Amino acid sequence: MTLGLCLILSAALFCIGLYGLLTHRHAIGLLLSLELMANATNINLIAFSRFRGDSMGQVFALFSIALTVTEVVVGLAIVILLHRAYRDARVGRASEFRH
Amino acid sequence: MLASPVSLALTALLAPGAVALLLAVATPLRNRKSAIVLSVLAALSSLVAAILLVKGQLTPTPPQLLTVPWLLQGGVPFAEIGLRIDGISASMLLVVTFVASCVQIFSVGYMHDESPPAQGRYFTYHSLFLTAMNILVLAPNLLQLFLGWELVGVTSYLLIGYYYRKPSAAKAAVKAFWVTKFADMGLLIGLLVLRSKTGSFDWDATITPQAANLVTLLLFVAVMGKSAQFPLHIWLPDAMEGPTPVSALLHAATMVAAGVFLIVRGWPLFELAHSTRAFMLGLGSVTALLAATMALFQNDIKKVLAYSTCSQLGYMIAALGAGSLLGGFFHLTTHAFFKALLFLGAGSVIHAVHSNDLRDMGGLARKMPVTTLTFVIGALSLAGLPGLAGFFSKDLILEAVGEHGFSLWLVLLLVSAFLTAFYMGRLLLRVFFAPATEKSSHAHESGGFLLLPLGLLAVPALATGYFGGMFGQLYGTAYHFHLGNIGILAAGLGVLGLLLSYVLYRHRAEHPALLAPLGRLIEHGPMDRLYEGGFHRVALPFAALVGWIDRYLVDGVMNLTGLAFIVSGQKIRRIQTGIATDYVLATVGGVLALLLYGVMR
Amino acid sequence: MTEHILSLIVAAPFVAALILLFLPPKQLGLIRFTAAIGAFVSLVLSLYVAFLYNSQAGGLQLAEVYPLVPSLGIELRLAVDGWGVSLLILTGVIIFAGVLASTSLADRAKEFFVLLLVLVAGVFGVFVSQDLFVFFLFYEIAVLPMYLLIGIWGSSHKVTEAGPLRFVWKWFDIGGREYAAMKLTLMLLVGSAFILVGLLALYFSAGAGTFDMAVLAKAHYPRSLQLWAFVLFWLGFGSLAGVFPFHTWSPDGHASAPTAVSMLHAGVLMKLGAFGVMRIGMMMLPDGARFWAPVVGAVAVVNVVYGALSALSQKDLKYIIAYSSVSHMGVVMLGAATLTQSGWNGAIYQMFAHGIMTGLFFALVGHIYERAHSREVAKMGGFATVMPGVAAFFTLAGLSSLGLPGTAGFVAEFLVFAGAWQSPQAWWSLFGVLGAFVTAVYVLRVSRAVFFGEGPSPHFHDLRDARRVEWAPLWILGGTLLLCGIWPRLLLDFIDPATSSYLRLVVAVAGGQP
Amino acid sequence: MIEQVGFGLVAGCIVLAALLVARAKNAIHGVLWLGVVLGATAVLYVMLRAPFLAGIQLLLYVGGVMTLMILGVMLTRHDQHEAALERKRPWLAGVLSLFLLGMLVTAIQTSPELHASEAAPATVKDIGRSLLTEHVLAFEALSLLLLATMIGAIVLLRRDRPDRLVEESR
Repeated sequence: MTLGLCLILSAALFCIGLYGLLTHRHAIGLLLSLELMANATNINLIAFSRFRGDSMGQVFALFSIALTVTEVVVGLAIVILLHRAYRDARVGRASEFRH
Repeated sequence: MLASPVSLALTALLAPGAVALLLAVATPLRNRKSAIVLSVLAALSSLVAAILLVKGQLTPTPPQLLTVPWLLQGGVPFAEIGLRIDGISASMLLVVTFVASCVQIFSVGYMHDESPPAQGRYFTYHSLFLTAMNILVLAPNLLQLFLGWELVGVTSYLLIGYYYRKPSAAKAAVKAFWVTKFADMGLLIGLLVLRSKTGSFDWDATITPQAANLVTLLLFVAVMGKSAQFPLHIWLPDAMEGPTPVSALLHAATMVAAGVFLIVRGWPLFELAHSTRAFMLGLGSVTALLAATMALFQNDIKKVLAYSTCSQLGYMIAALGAGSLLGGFFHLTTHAFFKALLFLGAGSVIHAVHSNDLRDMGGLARKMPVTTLTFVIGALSLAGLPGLAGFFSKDLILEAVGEHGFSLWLVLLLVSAFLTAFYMGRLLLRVFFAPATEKSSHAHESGGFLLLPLGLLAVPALATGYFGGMFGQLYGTAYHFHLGNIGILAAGLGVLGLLLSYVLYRHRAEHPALLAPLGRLIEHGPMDRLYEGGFHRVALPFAALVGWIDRYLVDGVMNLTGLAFIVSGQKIRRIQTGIATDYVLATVGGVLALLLYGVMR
Repeated sequence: MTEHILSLIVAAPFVAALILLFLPPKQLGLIRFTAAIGAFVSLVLSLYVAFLYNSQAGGLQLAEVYPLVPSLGIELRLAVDGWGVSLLILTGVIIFAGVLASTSLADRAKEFFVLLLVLVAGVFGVFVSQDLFVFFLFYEIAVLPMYLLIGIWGSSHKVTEAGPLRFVWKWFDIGGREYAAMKLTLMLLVGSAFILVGLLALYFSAGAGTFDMAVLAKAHYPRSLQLWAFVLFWLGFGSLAGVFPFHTWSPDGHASAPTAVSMLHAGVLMKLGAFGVMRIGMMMLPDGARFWAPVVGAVAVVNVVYGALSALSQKDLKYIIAYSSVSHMGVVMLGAATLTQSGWNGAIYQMFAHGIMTGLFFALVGHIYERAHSREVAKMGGFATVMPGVAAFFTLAGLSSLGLPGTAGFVAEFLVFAGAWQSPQAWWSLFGVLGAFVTAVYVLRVSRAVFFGEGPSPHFHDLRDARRVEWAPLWILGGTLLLCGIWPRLLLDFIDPATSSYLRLVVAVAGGQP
Repeated sequence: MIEQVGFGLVAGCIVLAALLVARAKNAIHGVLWLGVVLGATAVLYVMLRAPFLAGIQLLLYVGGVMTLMILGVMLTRHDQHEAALERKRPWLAGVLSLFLLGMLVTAIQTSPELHASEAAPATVKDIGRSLLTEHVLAFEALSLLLLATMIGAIVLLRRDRPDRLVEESR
């Protein structure tokens, strides 16, 4: 187990998340993909913390997790609001905001 | 003790100037009789100053100069203004102030029926005119002369348009300004050329003959406009729409003569410019003849005199063209007196008859003896009857033109001399000696304000001829009168003209059958139609075309540019789908492109 | 006080605007009075600057420096030169006259005067800024309020559809005041964008880390940069100066704008453009100026003649005056392009003369429009009977516009033509003189059509001459016009030394004509 | 050796589950597979000597976020069809993602390798100290953020907001 492998794993996870982000239409799907990407960054942080012997990475990861949680909360709230407004949580519908 | 020349000249300049300013600013003063009093007083004080100046100049003195830098260029004076007092300016100042004083006094009576504000306006313009004319006369260089030149042009515009409610007067005022302003472009460019060739605006700077020809030709274009030379004479007859005293002062005696004065002043330049002078001689002679012919066919008393003015100015120009400085200026002086006299006489007649038309007049000799007497003096002086002022000055011109042998120009001038006597004879007969008409039967002699100037002007109209020596002295050239063949011929032609007119027009107003076709040809004013046609058919449509191009092409292209942005904006707006994933896609694409760019580097 | 006089002069209108903000909008009299006081203080301060300025010594005087953004070298660097002095006086006179001329304005007067005063503060700022960045900042402050001033208080009129580009019409409300305001603002902002690019190019190319104009003017820029950057400044500032073909905002803008705004815009703002071309474009980039001068001059000649001819063809009184501004600004640019002492003196003098003259014109036209409710020349006639004073001042303005000696217009045009004659392209002055003649044609034609003839038709029952305070702007502007025409050294004594020192920057490097 | 095999297993688990999340057709399935990813990541944390983070990961993510997600899905689901996660332009997204992955892997491969440090792993005590000394400002800011999030979520989802009432009564 090397830093390189961890980083590649993280990169793979990030790219999968990105793929999901680009393909999904449903807000829930988007949130899921975002979680994947956030997780990828956390893996990076922890890996660096391990290989540099620096606890800072863990502290950062901690913050990051907390932030992700808030993001999920607000994101879900918006999803529910959207659903209430349009009876549908597909983000394409919300594009009528632009008019 | 005599005041210094400079302070006298300043008095002549500033007295009317101050009055003009005061009247322009202080409406209450302008709207009362005070305007008249102030204006006439200013004119009289100018006159007194001018007389004293001339008196001082009779003993030979070097020219006095007083200049102040007016424009700067890099810390050094670029142009100066000030005063130049010498024989020429002093004598011209005398002529101007004398005629102006007479005219203003005459106007007191003539404009009596106008409302007080209108009179105030009238006299304000007069003071302004006198200031401008004095600026012109006392100019130390051509630039200041140009300043005065333009200013008298404006006062002419204002005074012709004095009866601004009359559309014809308004039109005439504008026309006069346009024509003279058109010609003034020559003067302005001439000044620039002069400045670039000599480094100053002085007329006595050293200059090559070639450059002198160019400069003087350009200056002469302006002279043609201001002094109503063919083919730019068309504004002068129309200018008769102004009040008659105005015609007497501006459009007969002084302002139109400013062109001649310009040449007199710029003589050091003109003397070198042989080509220009040849042109002047020819044009002056042609104008003299053409205008005299036109004068014959006018039925408006003022228009007869207007064309006569054109014709006489032609004489002066021809004299200067022939190289006779004194001839030109002497005729300017005598002409100023007798033509002002004639116009004021005409004014007196018009005041009495309430008409300008010769056909409404007649039999006024009995009813208006003083007017008649003075008018006859003026007319005979103009006709060149031996012994009167006009004879001497005209003789001087003809002698000068004939000096180099018998030429076409001399013939033209002699024919004009004949015609002058002829049409003046007709005028005299129709106005004073023909049977009275309905309108003229109620006429009666004018009052003192009108008659006094007539009397004052009649004296020099009679006697200026005998002061040729004095003018010669003021000019520094010798003057000896001697009656040569040409003089006798001219006098004979004048008498012949008078006699012929007596024969032809004693009993009838119409022109004889022989002259009628010529009259019809001239009456319609082909020149006028040419200019108006040119303005309405060429200039205005061209301007309209330019305006159209600006509105619909240039501005159209601007609007089209705007439209292009609007349309492309509406197209590009589609990119903003409002779908979050699309933005993510764009972001990722952008980040990747940047990364790629970084890797490639 | 004297050491802060320049900050004061910029601050005075701002302060007046601030005070106005807190006044109750219903109290029209109080609002007008406050605005007039603000404008009057500006005028007095600008005259005081002229009094303090030592024209013998020349150069930049009364300097003040306050750091703004030290990291970028941006400073509030105020100082005034001879040009600045004359243009400050112009601005002071115009704003005072402009405020007095809009005393009849009642609709949202408070906001109107606030915007007007803010605009003027910007103008003052431009004329005293010696820091390029602050210069640009003030320039924008001066330009932007115009959008609101025209869009809200302006007037609309009909422009008929015609021409090959007719189809464009349906997209715009052409002739509407919103259209005019939008057009003006957009065209000027595009110009500003050009200026900004040029300005940054100077800043980075000089590499001095400062926007100080004196330092930037001394820096040496590569020739290639000079060539393109000059074009940016010329077109950028030129769009405000009405350089052909970017003048088309001017007729619509000036025709739609309310009186005071027209006065200020044509009278002062257009000068900012020409001032920018000379002060920034030509002085900072002498190589560019010398390279492009023939083009600048040729375009200016087009402006002069084309503007005058367009004015001749107009039927709307305000359009005629607006086009005359285009023509006269051409004279300014022509003077600038000559790169001669006389030409530059004339250009600055023409800025002043045209500013005063066109201010007078717009004040008069505003009065006529207000009383006649029409701007169509063809309908008018005989107005001199009922408004002799207005007629007299109109004649005066007209005479100045056609360059009559004794009015400021003559001095300016004469200097410019003389400068053009000294420049390599002497033929410019021929067209300049021709333009002055065409001006005479249209000015007198209009004046005859409007004022002369039988009394006005009964259709115009509301006509009357100026009254009480309405006289003030006319007398102030007319008097200035005459005063500076009769004794031009009142201003030339300021302008000439500044021109000498600036021209040395441009031409000395060339080793060319003096 | 065993470490390598363990890492391989965990990594494979993570990637596989992540792919299933990204390709999930049903929201509930997606959430559940995300749970697998997060759980596996927790295992990875343990292997990276960050047991505290692993615990947090499990508590917060698997315990909190997952629950929230499932609740959210259920709240917004009305029928099977709508819960289906539609997809679009999979090819473009795939290419872009692979491209990014390629670039990242290249970058990682070309970077100098860092060997595992032998320093003692951070304890909870270390982390706590660090949080309350060095990063106390960020920590407090974070707590504020959490508070704001809480309030925000409540406000957003409240049904009886005054303006909403007016709107609905119309």
